[in-house]
Amino acid sequence: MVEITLIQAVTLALARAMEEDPRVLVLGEDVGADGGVFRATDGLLARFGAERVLDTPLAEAAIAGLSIGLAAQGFRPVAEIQFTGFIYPAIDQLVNHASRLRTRTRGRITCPMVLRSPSGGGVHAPEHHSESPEAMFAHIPGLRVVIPSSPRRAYGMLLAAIRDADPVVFLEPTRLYRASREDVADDGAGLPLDRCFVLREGTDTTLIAWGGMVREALAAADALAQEGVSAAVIDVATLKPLDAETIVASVGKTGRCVIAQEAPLTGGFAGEIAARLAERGLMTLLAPIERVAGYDTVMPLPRLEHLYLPNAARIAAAALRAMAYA
Amino acid sequence: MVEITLIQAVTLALARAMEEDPRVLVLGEDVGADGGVFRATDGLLARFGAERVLDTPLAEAAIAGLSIGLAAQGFRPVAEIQFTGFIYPAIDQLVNHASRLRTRTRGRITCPMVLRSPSGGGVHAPEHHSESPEAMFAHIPGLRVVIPSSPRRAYGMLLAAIRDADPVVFLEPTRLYRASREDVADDGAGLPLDRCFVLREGTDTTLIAWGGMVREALAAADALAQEGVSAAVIDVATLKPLDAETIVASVGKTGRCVIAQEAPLTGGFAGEIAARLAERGLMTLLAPIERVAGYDTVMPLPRLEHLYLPNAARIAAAALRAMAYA
Amino acid sequence: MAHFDIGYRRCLAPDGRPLEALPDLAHDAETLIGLYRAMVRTRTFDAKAVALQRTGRLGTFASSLGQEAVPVGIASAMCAEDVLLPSYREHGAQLWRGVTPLELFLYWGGDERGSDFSGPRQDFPCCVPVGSHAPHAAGVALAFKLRRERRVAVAIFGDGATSKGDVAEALNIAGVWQLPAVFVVTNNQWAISVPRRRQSAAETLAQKAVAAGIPGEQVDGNDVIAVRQAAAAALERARTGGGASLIEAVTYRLADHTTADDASRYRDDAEVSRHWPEEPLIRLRAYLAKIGRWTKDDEERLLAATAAEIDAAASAYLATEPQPPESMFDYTFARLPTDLSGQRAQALAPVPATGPEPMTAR
Amino acid sequence: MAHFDIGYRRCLAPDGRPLEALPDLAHDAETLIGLYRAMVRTRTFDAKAVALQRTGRLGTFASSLGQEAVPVGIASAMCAEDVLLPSYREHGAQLWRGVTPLELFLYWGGDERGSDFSGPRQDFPCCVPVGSHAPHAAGVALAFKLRRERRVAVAIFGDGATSKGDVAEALNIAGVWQLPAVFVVTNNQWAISVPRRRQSAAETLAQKAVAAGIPGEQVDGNDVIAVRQAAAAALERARTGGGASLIEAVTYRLADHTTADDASRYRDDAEVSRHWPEEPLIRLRAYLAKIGRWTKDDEERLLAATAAEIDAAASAYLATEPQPPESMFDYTFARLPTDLSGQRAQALAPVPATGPEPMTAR
Ligand SMILES: Cc1ncc(C[n+]2csc(CCOP(=O)(O)OP(=O)(O)O)c2C)c(N)n1
Ligand SMILES: Cc1ncc(C[n+]2csc(CCOP(=O)(O)OP(=O)(O)O)c2C)c(N)n1
Ligand SMILES: [Mg+2]
Ligand SMILES: [Mg+2]
Repeated sequence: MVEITLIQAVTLALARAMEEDPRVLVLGEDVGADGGVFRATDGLLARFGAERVLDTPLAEAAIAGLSIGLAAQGFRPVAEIQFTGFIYPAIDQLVNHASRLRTRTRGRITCPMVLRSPSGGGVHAPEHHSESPEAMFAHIPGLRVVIPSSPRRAYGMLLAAIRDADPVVFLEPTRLYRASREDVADDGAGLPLDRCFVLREGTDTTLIAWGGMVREALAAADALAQEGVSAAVIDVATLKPLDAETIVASVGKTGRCVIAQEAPLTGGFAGEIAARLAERGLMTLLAPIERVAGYDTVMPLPRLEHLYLPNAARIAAAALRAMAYA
Repeated sequence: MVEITLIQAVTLALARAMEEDPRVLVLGEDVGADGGVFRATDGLLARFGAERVLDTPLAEAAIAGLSIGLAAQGFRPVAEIQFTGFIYPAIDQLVNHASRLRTRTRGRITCPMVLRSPSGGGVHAPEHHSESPEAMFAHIPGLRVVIPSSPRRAYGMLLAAIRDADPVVFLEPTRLYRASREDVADDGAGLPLDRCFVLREGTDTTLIAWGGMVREALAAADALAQEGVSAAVIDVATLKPLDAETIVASVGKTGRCVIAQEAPLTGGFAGEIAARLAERGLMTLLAPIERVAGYDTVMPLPRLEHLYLPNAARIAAAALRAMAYA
Repeated sequence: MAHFDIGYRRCLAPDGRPLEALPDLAHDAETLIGLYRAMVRTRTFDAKAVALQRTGRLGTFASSLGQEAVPVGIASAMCAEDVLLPSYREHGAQLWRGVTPLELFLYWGGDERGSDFSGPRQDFPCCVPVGSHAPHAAGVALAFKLRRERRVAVAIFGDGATSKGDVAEALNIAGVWQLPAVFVVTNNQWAISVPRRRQSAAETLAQKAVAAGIPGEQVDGNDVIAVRQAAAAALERARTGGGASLIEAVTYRLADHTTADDASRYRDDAEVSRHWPEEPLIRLRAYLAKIGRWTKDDEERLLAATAAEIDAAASAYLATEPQPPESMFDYTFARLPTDLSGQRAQALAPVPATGPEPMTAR
Repeated sequence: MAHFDIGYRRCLAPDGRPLEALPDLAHDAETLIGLYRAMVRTRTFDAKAVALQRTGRLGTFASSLGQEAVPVGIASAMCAEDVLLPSYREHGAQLWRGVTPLELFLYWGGDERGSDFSGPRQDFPCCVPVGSHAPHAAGVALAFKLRRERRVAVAIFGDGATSKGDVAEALNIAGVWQLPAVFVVTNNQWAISVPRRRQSAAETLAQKAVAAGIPGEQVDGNDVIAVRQAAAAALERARTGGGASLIEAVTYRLADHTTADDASRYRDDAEVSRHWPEEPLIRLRAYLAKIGRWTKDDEERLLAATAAEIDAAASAYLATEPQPPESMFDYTFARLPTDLSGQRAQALAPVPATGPEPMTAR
């Protein structure tokens, strides 16, 4: 067991999956000799060869489409889209094909593929390199949408995603790639793809987050503890299918919640979670459901990025607003 | 003043806009001699000529991209995507360019374009012809998302969309194209693109819908009236920017609501509306917020389509469930 | 400096007269009769489907009238273990490969079971989003190549599809990776109302191959012998490691785009009439008659047998009960997620639902 | 049958020796000196930007080291009223057209004002999503054509971009509508780590034009005279109603892909060294020296002047205050919608915010 970063955990899981299942392939732009622009596929070419680690031409729609063809033929492609800002040309293939081949053919042809992509801002990246489009994917029936926020969860959930019989969009929060280290046992154990992770128990409020916002939620919980507020923290981790039970149960206990998302507010996945709570947990709520989100503006270029990104302070402030209720 | 259908109102608005502003162009697949597969552009080629009504090659990404180039140059392109099932390849252009040219260039280059597309199911169409992806677009900063549900609103909102200085995705509910007729004055009057329409006042509950679901909501209100329940009906009409005030105000009065959307439940725009209510109207709610939506499955082919589509009965049933609360 | 040539292949003149040196295939009457039967069967299926649609018993349907030589010529050159990725107008190829008329009726009647082919289990279902299956063919071909199987992926799409980025991306990848794939453009001169010349300034659509660095060839798409020859050559090249290629089969859409279309809005009847004499059945029948291998009797027997088969399939289709409501849910994922099981239960509960509306729109 | 030829254009050998008959341009020393100055200015800007990035004062930056002849050659052939649609490696073209070094520093420093060009007001900002600006060029060109303006849209993108569907779609449309557009592929042999030969099996990238039915030509992209000649011809054709064309300028990326890249992971230093002798500045300088129009003194004066200009721009950049927070909102729509004004107020309220993190990642 070694202390590794989230990006190293991704690499570890890819290597493990390729080791244990010859059907697993890695493909994408610069995944070979370069090892991916973030080094997620570092060393895989040397270890598994050019027939299992494929540098594709620069064509995202085709990367998704190729993966569909491979998956239909029984391979387990794990494709990388270099940044989520470039994933949009692949959406057509995801909506119209990957997510519905099983249903269209009554199970005759299936599509066990993973589309990985670094996601989110906070690393002072150029234009189009800081997108958080997870809500778009979470709206597509037949797709799983997973966003790990720790090395261990990245390892276990990526393994589970690769082993899953259906297509998974796997978004990796860029800003957490090297943000911290954790002991990760390379034991091949997958983590469930239909479960939220309760990272911290609490009694006064529930902070709900995913991806890059999980770290902020944890920091907010620390800050709140200083103010005497006990905050539960939930990493949603799998947006689709959503584990509403865990969320509803926690908010049922605390009566308050803050949902944090980095994406622009309107139409984001925080809305879905708020709606679930408003449907199922309404009667236990003591305060309005707070959402802390990016603004409904294009994320600014790096110089003002910090003004855009939701952070621990905004989450804590929202939680305190909610505490003001009964 | 003549009684016309929604699709005729679209044609009327297009003709009016082209008449009054030489910068307005219509482009898309089969919009010329064919007049569009639904006849939205019927007669425009004859009237305005081939330089203002352009049949494009079959390429949706390019249709959006062309429109961006035209708009940047001061034209007002109104592009048609033949069905929303084929709009996905255009998303990249919408997210990465149309919606952000203004912000990227600090207003130097702008993008006044309209992307029209027939949307939604209920007409026994082939695969991929019954999509309701409005929530995806409503999540994109810098874009307006409009869905008219009556001939008059189609006319006025399309005119406003064409005149708007920024990009608008204009989704037309296919099933309403010829569902009813209405007197529409061809007076060139636009309708606001930041306002919900209260179609019916009510005191017990608020039914919130857009597109094809508006007709179902109205029918549900009729059915509820029979049961002695007074239901307000709101046509959201412009999803983005959202007129939350009107919705919050109505639900503030009724204390209950049902939000109906044809799209799959999870990640749909009903979630956003529910979240707004849960944030701002929570304390006035008497019952959980009900969403009536498509299931999180691929819409079935026509033979089972009716089992998938939300309808007046499901909306009314949800409203009655809510009535059971205090 | 680089140079490219795009060839053109034709074996029979429209009146069935053989041109130049005929390939061996043209002397193999049994095979030709098989091709002829398949084209007649396709046309019979098309006619029945249109009739069912017109009487409200089938959904919107895309007929392949006049284009039968393309799907039949291509499919007949394929091996069973190859994989076909059709668009929506290749019933001829699907039928040849063992998709049943009943399955096709089900599909076009709005029933997913129609894509659960009992025959070619690995063939892709119809692809409606134009050109979007081209990258799948590259993926399937890549699978074959990686497994060192001597199999080929064959994608068929229209002239309109050649304008789509997906097709260009797929051709390019198939080229650079030398994939065992054959891409077929059925150039039927129209993409709904857009004529071929307004789809692209390229003199031929076969030259889309040049951009990908793969061989491209034009063939008379109403000449089933030529189509099959071209396909056989491309398949053989792909199967033996020679990589991908593109075939443009030049034909003509004699029917409306679909049953929801009214082609008279955008093209003259006269143009259609001009193309009738070139249609593929006349041509092969005339040649077979010329070499003494087809009689009026043969024709009548074939038409009767084919009609009987297709009518029986139509009856079976009409007698097929719809799928149960839970079928909406049960193929979304391999295992139903908890979050969906609630919705499933809700859908199965005796909730009020309006009945199906009549089949009308496109 | 159809035939296609792709030509190749080169005027100067790498050592500056003139080849065959030189175009008139080669005898116009003033113009050549202007081109040389522009290339030096570009290289100076690039070097400064890399230096700023390395010291944490600029964001990720894409250098055009070694490729300067392409943007300069192209831009210098354009008219002021033409519109440039660059990718992210065409500072040379932007500078030529009047984008200021300060604006470029601002852009790469993460400030949107850098794309509010004071000079070429209609030029597009850098396009980062590869190839996605090609359709914009078609749209801009269509606007010119419809208004009967004698203007041309010029899009520049890389070898990698030619694999993107957007580019194929745009070329095809520009072809069929005979649009006044020039598409330029800067083939610098690499798309990050993917070498040209693994991007496409096409022998040349110029032949992507064949698929669109437009002229395509390959040119030595390190020979600014040849690039400018090719551009002038394509621009003239476009301007006079002859439609679109494609130029492949063959050059070499001497730098890492960006400051976030480490090219030693995927290519040999030896390969890079082999290409140094072919870079465009040496070549034109040698030619100018040969014809007696450039001395060591001229060179030193130019370097000093250019360094002074770029350093001053860098200082001005470093002294520029960031935009106010409300700038995030004020360009989202022409008028701020109500639904956004609440968010704006919230953002402007003295909420606790963490400070900016240091500039590190790509
Ligand atoms: C991506 C996409 N855009 C639009 C459509 C609507 N549409 C269906 S068929 C068609 C024309 C296709 O023409 P072509 O490729 O020549 O094939 P054909 O119908 O002639 O067989 C169009 C525009 C679609 N199905 N997919
Ligand atoms: C659509 C898209 N996919 C991926 C990327 C990430 N990326 C940035 S540059 C690049 C390589 C581009 O190569 P090329 O087109 O040859 O241009 P060059 O960088 O060599 O100038 C990639 C993959 C991107 N910017 N856009
Ligand atoms: Mg066609
Ligand atoms: Mg390159």
